[in-house]
Amino acid sequence: MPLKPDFEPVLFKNRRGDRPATFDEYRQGGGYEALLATVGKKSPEEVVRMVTAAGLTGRGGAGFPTGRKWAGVPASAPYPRYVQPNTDEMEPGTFKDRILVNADPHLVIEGIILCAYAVKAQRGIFFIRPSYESDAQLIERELAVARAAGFLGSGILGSDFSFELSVHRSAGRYICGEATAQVNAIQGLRPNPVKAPGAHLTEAGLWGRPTVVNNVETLASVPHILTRGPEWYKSLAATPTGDGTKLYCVSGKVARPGCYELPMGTRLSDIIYEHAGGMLPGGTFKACLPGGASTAFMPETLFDIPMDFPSLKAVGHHLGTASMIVFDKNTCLLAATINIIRFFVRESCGWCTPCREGLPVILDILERIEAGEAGEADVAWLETMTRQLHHAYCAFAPGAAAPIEGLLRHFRDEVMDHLDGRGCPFGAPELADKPGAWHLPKGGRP
Amino acid sequence: MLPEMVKLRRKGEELLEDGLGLLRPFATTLGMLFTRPITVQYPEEKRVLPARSRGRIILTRSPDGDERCVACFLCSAACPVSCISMEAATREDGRRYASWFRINFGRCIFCGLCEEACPTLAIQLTPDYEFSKATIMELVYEKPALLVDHGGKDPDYDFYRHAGVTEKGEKGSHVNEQEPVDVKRLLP
Amino acid sequence: MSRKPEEASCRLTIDGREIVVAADTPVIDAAERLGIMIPRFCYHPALGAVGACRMCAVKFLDGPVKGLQMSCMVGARDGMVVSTTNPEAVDFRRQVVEWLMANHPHDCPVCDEGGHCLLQDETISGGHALRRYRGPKRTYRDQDLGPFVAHEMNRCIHCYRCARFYQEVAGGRDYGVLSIARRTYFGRYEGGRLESPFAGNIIDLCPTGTLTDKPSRYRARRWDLERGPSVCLHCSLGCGLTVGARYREVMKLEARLNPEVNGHFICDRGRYGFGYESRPDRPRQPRVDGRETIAGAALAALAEGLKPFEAGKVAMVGGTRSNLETLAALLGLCRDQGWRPPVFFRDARLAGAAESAAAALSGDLVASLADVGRADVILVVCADPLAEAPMLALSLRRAARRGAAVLVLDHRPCDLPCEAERLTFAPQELAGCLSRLAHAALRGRKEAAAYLSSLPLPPDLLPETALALDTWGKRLAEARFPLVVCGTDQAEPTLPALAGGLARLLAGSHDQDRRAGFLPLLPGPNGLAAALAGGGDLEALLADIEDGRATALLVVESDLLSRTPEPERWLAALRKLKLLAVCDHLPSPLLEAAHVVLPSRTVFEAGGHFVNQEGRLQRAMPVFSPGLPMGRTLREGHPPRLFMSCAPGSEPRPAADWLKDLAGLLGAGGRAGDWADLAAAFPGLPGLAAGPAPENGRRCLPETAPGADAPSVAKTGSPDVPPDHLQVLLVERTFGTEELSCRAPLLAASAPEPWVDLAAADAGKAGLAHGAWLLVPLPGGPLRARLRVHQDMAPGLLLLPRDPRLLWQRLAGTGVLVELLRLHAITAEEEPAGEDTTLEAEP
Amino acid sequence: MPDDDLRRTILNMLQGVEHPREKAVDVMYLLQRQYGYLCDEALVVGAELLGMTPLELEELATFYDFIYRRPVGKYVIHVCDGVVCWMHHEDDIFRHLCARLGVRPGETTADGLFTVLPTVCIGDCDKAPAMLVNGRFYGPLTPGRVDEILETLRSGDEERVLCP
Amino acid sequence: MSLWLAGLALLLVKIGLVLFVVLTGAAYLVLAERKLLARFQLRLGPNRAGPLGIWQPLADALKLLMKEDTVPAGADRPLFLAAPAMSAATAMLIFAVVPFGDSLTIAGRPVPLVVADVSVGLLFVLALSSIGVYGVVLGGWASNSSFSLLGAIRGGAQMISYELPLALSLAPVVMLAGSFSLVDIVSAQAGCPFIVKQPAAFLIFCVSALAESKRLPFDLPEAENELMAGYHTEYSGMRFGLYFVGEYVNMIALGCLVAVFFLGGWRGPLLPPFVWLMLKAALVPLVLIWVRATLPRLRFDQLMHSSWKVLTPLALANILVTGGLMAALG
Repeated sequence: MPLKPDFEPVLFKNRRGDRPATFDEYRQGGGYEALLATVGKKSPEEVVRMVTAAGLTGRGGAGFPTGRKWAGVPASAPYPRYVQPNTDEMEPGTFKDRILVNADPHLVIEGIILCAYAVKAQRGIFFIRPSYESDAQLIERELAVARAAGFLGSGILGSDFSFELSVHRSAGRYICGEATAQVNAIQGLRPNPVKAPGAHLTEAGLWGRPTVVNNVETLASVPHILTRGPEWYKSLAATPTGDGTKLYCVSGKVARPGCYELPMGTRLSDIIYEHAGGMLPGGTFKACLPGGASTAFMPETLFDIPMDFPSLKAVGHHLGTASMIVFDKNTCLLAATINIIRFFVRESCGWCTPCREGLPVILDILERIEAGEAGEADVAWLETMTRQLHHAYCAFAPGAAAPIEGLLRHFRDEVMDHLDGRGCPFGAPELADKPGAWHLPKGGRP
Repeated sequence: MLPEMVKLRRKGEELLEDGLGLLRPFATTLGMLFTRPITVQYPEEKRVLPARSRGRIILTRSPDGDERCVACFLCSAACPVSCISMEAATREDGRRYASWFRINFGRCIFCGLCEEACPTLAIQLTPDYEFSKATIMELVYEKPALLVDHGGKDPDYDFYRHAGVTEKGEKGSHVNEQEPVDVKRLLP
Repeated sequence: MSRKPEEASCRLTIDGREIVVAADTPVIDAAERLGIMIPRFCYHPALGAVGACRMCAVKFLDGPVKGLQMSCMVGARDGMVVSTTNPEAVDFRRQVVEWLMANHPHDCPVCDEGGHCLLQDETISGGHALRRYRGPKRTYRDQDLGPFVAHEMNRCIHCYRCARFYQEVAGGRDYGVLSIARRTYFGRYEGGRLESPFAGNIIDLCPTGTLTDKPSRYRARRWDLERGPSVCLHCSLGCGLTVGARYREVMKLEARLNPEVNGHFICDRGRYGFGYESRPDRPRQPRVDGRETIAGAALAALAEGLKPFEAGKVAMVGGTRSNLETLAALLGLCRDQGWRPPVFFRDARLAGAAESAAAALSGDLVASLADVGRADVILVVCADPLAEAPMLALSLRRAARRGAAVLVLDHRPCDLPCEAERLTFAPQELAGCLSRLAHAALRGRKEAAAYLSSLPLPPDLLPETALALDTWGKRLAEARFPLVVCGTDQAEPTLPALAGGLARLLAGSHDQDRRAGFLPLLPGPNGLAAALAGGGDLEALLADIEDGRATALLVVESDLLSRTPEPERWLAALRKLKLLAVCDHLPSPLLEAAHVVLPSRTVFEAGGHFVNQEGRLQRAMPVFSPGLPMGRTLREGHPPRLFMSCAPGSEPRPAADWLKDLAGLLGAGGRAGDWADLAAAFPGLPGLAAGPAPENGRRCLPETAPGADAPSVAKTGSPDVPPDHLQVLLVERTFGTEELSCRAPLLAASAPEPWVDLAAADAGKAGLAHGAWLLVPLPGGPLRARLRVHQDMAPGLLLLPRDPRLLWQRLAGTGVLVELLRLHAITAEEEPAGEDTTLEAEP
Repeated sequence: MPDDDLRRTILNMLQGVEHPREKAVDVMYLLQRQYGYLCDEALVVGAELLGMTPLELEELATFYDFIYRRPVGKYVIHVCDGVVCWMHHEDDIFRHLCARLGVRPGETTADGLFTVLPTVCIGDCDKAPAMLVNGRFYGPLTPGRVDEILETLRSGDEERVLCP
Repeated sequence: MSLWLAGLALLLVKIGLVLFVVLTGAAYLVLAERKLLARFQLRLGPNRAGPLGIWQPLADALKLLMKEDTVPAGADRPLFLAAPAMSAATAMLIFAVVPFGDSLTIAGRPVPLVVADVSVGLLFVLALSSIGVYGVVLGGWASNSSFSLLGAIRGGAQMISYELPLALSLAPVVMLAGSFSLVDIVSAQAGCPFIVKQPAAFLIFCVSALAESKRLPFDLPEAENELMAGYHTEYSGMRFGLYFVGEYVNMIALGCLVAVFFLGGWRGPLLPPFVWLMLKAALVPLVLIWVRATLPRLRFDQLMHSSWKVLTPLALANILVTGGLMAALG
């Protein structure tokens, strides 16, 4: 299904490919108009209402309605309040935030300011991963420009709304992407997720004050919603269940991997064949991870599914960050799963037992299956353990469970082909390295 | 037949059966009287007892000659007659051992529970049963008397090779162990 | 998001049984109340829920929460139906154990936790016996965490209890969580002694053998220990202890839960302050004129020896570390024989302060340690909690973490494990400052007029300090639950009464549900009882002995010579005595001088009752029968082969028994029952008449203190301190100064080196630097010690710890002044060598 | 000891910050830049400046991936081993790199120039396989391209990564 | 006078002879039992003292004599010391009335081969067996031990219960013989032993006598796996030996009584009467040993049941039938 003829990119409006859009370019394209039209003119409650009406869902992976999150800051909550734009983006296969920030930094900045206005925040902390050092510098540079233009600082646009935005560089751990862990990280504590019964970050986050944590892609949509209205934004989607546009990252065995802004709900087949140039020569589509490493493998049978949160949920999958990692028929999905679980083993924060102790045990079993050292009882045990991962402390371990579940649900035969001394049918039947030592995945490569 | 008769007859049969049941054993025992006795004439003839028979208790050594006993108190806890007592201590190299170890064979019932409880295979029962003494105090055995210079029934086992504590070799050098964790390491 | 208004209580069903609990009680606690022990590793009632171990999973069948959840993380709500035995939950818990065991080493036999290990229990009760994980086990290198805590990181199951306690509860900053993922490591930045004086609690908390008790390492299994409840004697707080002894030797002490006193924890002074009971030099044999004899003969000799003296010439000295029975017997003996009133405190000032504190206490005002955690503004006057009663510091931290303000008014550099506001004044100015504060707090209160008029005049204050005092006063007046803590160790005699009066008036302000508390720190575990009993003055007694007005002296469990700054004078005086009898279990030079020595039992062997500073009567059980430790009776490397009905060295008897038998020999009248005895001996503790105390003790104070509203305050003049002179004060330290624990080999061996304190201003004047070795010219000779310079300390003072390793007895009396400029640093070459070193050869 | 400039920079950075701990990672980065890696001395200095104990800072330092608590080379080569790069023969690149430099993963070359570290997905999946050298992305990689990059790095001075 | 003296001498000789034979018999009966039991259990039995262990009884006796004679603390000393003797003496006294043969004529005088031909010999025997209970009950009671007391009570109850069928079973014998004298009873069997005429009485007598002897399966008073050794738990040395002697003498006595009452006493062809008696008497202990090797111990309720509900009614019925038949047959 081709794009609607009148579709034009929203978030990537100013994308140039070779360099970021400058402040002036952004202004020329109607940038900061939303801010000008909002600060002092619309009430914060109205902004929240519009965002709610637009049905904007969080783009960080969970798909939580942004309007509801903002409304979660109690009117009586103490000050200062914080906005925490999340650019930690360490989900394997995901790079949309980097592309977005690199394409149009001011769009992101404007979105953050509008969010701060809506929740009456005084300070924003732009949390960014260490690999994106250049983007951190870019943001810092553009922040100075925005500040000079009076869009940041005290008394923005002559109103009594003051907002400071600064960059917080992380030192790199996947778990820092989790909102509560990120709050800890910014405070200079160990970035463990925190789950106190009944407590929300919007009530008590950074230093016990209300804090709104949003993905930058989510925030970047806000200026557009405010300028062109919620209805327009909602109509951008390709499906009635979607909202606006989405940055889809496509990587893996496709001809043109990259980040594409498409209407929310574009079909998977369209994304791969229309936009990402189809499979690499010689490869046939086998499966894809629809939203980064912490989602389940989607088999060929779901090739035509509209890619939005509710549609995927309906078939037991998860859109996540909408970062499609595409595998072809020459790849051993078990070996791929081992790679993914190795990532999760390494990045676990070490807080709860299923994640810290369970994942290495699961990895050990997977490696033994890959090496042909396992039997059916091990697969059964693996299945049990994977199910138990859902009772872990935060969403990290369930995320790790997803690819294994997808593997066992859709590619069970492939797993069974490894058992009882047979080893990997795709690659070298070498013995998998023992866990614990540093090792590289072997076998199963295309 | 009348029901009473049936009952009576059944009763009679039961009685007969009971009576036979009473008598049959007599035949059995009588038969025994004419069977060859199995007695072994002990001091002159001696049976070779199986290795697992439960006689005198010993403390064995690991393959490298160290005392296996780590004074974990499990044998004394398992002993139903409380005939084992000891005191644990730390050797200079950090190894746990029994500074003294006493078995009162006057009390011992040779049940073998201590051997079952022993996690290091240190305490073992031997087939030796000929150690009666004229004075009861001589039945109180101290460690030097209990300690032997071999590994007993499982000579190859060395608890410390599996335990993971630093008595034998550094951390990570035991059976099926990873390198010790280095909290400062660069690899993720 | 608004939350539902919470009901006060809710009804839920756990395993088919209903229970009503307060809403938001963790389900795991609700189940425990039903007697259902849900397995747990990370959850601990004192640390709260963090949901890290995932062991307490239960299935919520119905109600507001559904599915498999951690019972520690879910607060109880109406209508919950919980199953702890649901197969899904059981399977998950079993899987958690399997995961934890995947890397757990195979070293239970050499692990001291074996036998009382939570992981062992859960593994065995969960039926995990076969290992399915075939991979290699993770290992860690261990750290040396000092003399008390052994570290065996391989055994760690990462429940985070230790780090949470250490950092959050105890405020320690040198032990925590390192690294990430499966490499997560619990330890210090680098090996070394754990700095927090509460570090020992992580041993109790650790559910496996990762952190174990080092002194008792490899010495006994839990099942072999003779264990019994006891009370800590190392300060007046009376924390609960569980004693574990084996082979006639205390192996280890553990914290005993007493919710109103110490909660789950104790300080390291309490935990490691044992060992004096098995010192080789402990007196174990009765002696008459230096010859060992049997009990009956020694008593007879003493009774005979006492007969010639007229009653007025016989004196008794008691100690506050004795149990209530001993004190009662001692008081009874003095009363019945008409002897001089017994002396309990080391000097008149301390006796005065303790008595004024005791007089200010009453049931409606006194605060327990748990109350400290509930208070919102806490004024600490003339007390150094960490040094005098460490667990008070922990309670202050608990209060501070809940948002309470801690205000400290003291002359010492009090180190607290929590945020506190501090003002420092010379000790003699404290009463005046308190007066200023009280005026601000009680301004416009008619009923306070009498009290306010009795207060001393405030000293001349800097405007900002005056303002700070006024603010403090206002905050106390506005507080919901103000609490006043007052020390007695350093206080002027009237100060505790003033502080108590302030607390009483704070309680009586505005509204009904407001309360206030008063918590004095008293000298010794039975300081309150001794203070209530009154008694004589030790200095007067000394003078009387010197003048021959007292010719016979009985000293019961009090170490005169090493507690007084004038040992020489005392020794000379003792030589003039015609009869000196000593009943004690501690070795002291006094025993050498005594004509009759009656060895007494320690609290571990005799037990007894103790009344802590809040009037709480608590019982220590005798845990083992006295005798030489088995380790000291070995022959040829093993215990002797002997059959005896009693152990060698089992002659010591409870001091109370010695005294009662002595009374019998001296022809005392018939004796009533024990409880009647005690009640009669301490009319100030009416609760004693009710008989034995329950497990967690019972308050015995009168409900109201008559006439405590308007304390009669004798105005005290401040001593004249000439300019450029320092007042030498003897102070307590957390470790190494308290009477019993300084004789505990463990603490003696590991206590930090004794140092003297000087305010930065004074140090600057004298040109002395932090850390320098200092030669202090004391009247009795020079004293050498290392100097610490403090910013937050009142000037004009030189603080000297009562550390036996320091020859502070050269002070020769109290109220000593030294000239500031005569202090001088000594060079490195002079340092520890030389005959005059500070360190006494105390084992 | 850190030079006075660095000390001043850090103190400036902490000036007026309500919660100095917030800057812990930034301080560690600064110290790491000066010392080459976060050595014990640097950690102790950093902790002191931040008003933390060494343990408290170590809790953070050992948590993070990009804080090096062991000596590293001038160029720290983070090779992505995410699933996308793995699919594109990342392990060949990695082996090639290790073989070319003669080191094992996590080790530094004898000349102190290069340290090879595997790292999680670096967000350069559209150019897989990719690697990150001192903040700069390189991808898609082939063994030949790796050699070129090494050559360039060897010859040139380290240039700081700059924003586009 | 000389006649009287000669009579006395004769009496002493007879007593001496009887005691010698009985005690030696008892000792060797112990050996026989041990040997036989061993063989029943595929063992050898005592074989160390002398060839085939023939000196074992001597060794045992010697050992028992040399062992310390202990009296437990709190025991009733006189009773404790006396009780074993009572047990042994009553057993031996039975032999006073057992005829060993027809009268001999020595020096023209008829010498009855019985120590005392008492006209109420049978009653004497019953009386002695009743007195024998005292040895058990007093010994157990005097020991001041729970085990002993329990054993004694059991023993008392058991003896009383079986006394009745024992006595009743002998009534037909007396009826047939027309005399209580054992000599007359033997004489009455000149034609046909009473076992033929009174098989039921024979069985009842045997079972009851077995119970009286407290041997398996009726050894409840000493049931060692419940009561250590029952009434003689606290005894040691020769006092313990006396109980032992009592038991084995009793066995021989039983043998003699069975022979006298039912097997025709000393009567028999060819062999001398004494030998006949010995043979008949030996038969009973051997059967008892066999029974011991075969049957397990009864439960106490079974014990009581068999006495009161089986043996006693049976014995009464036997009397009636015997009486009826005698009346009918004249």
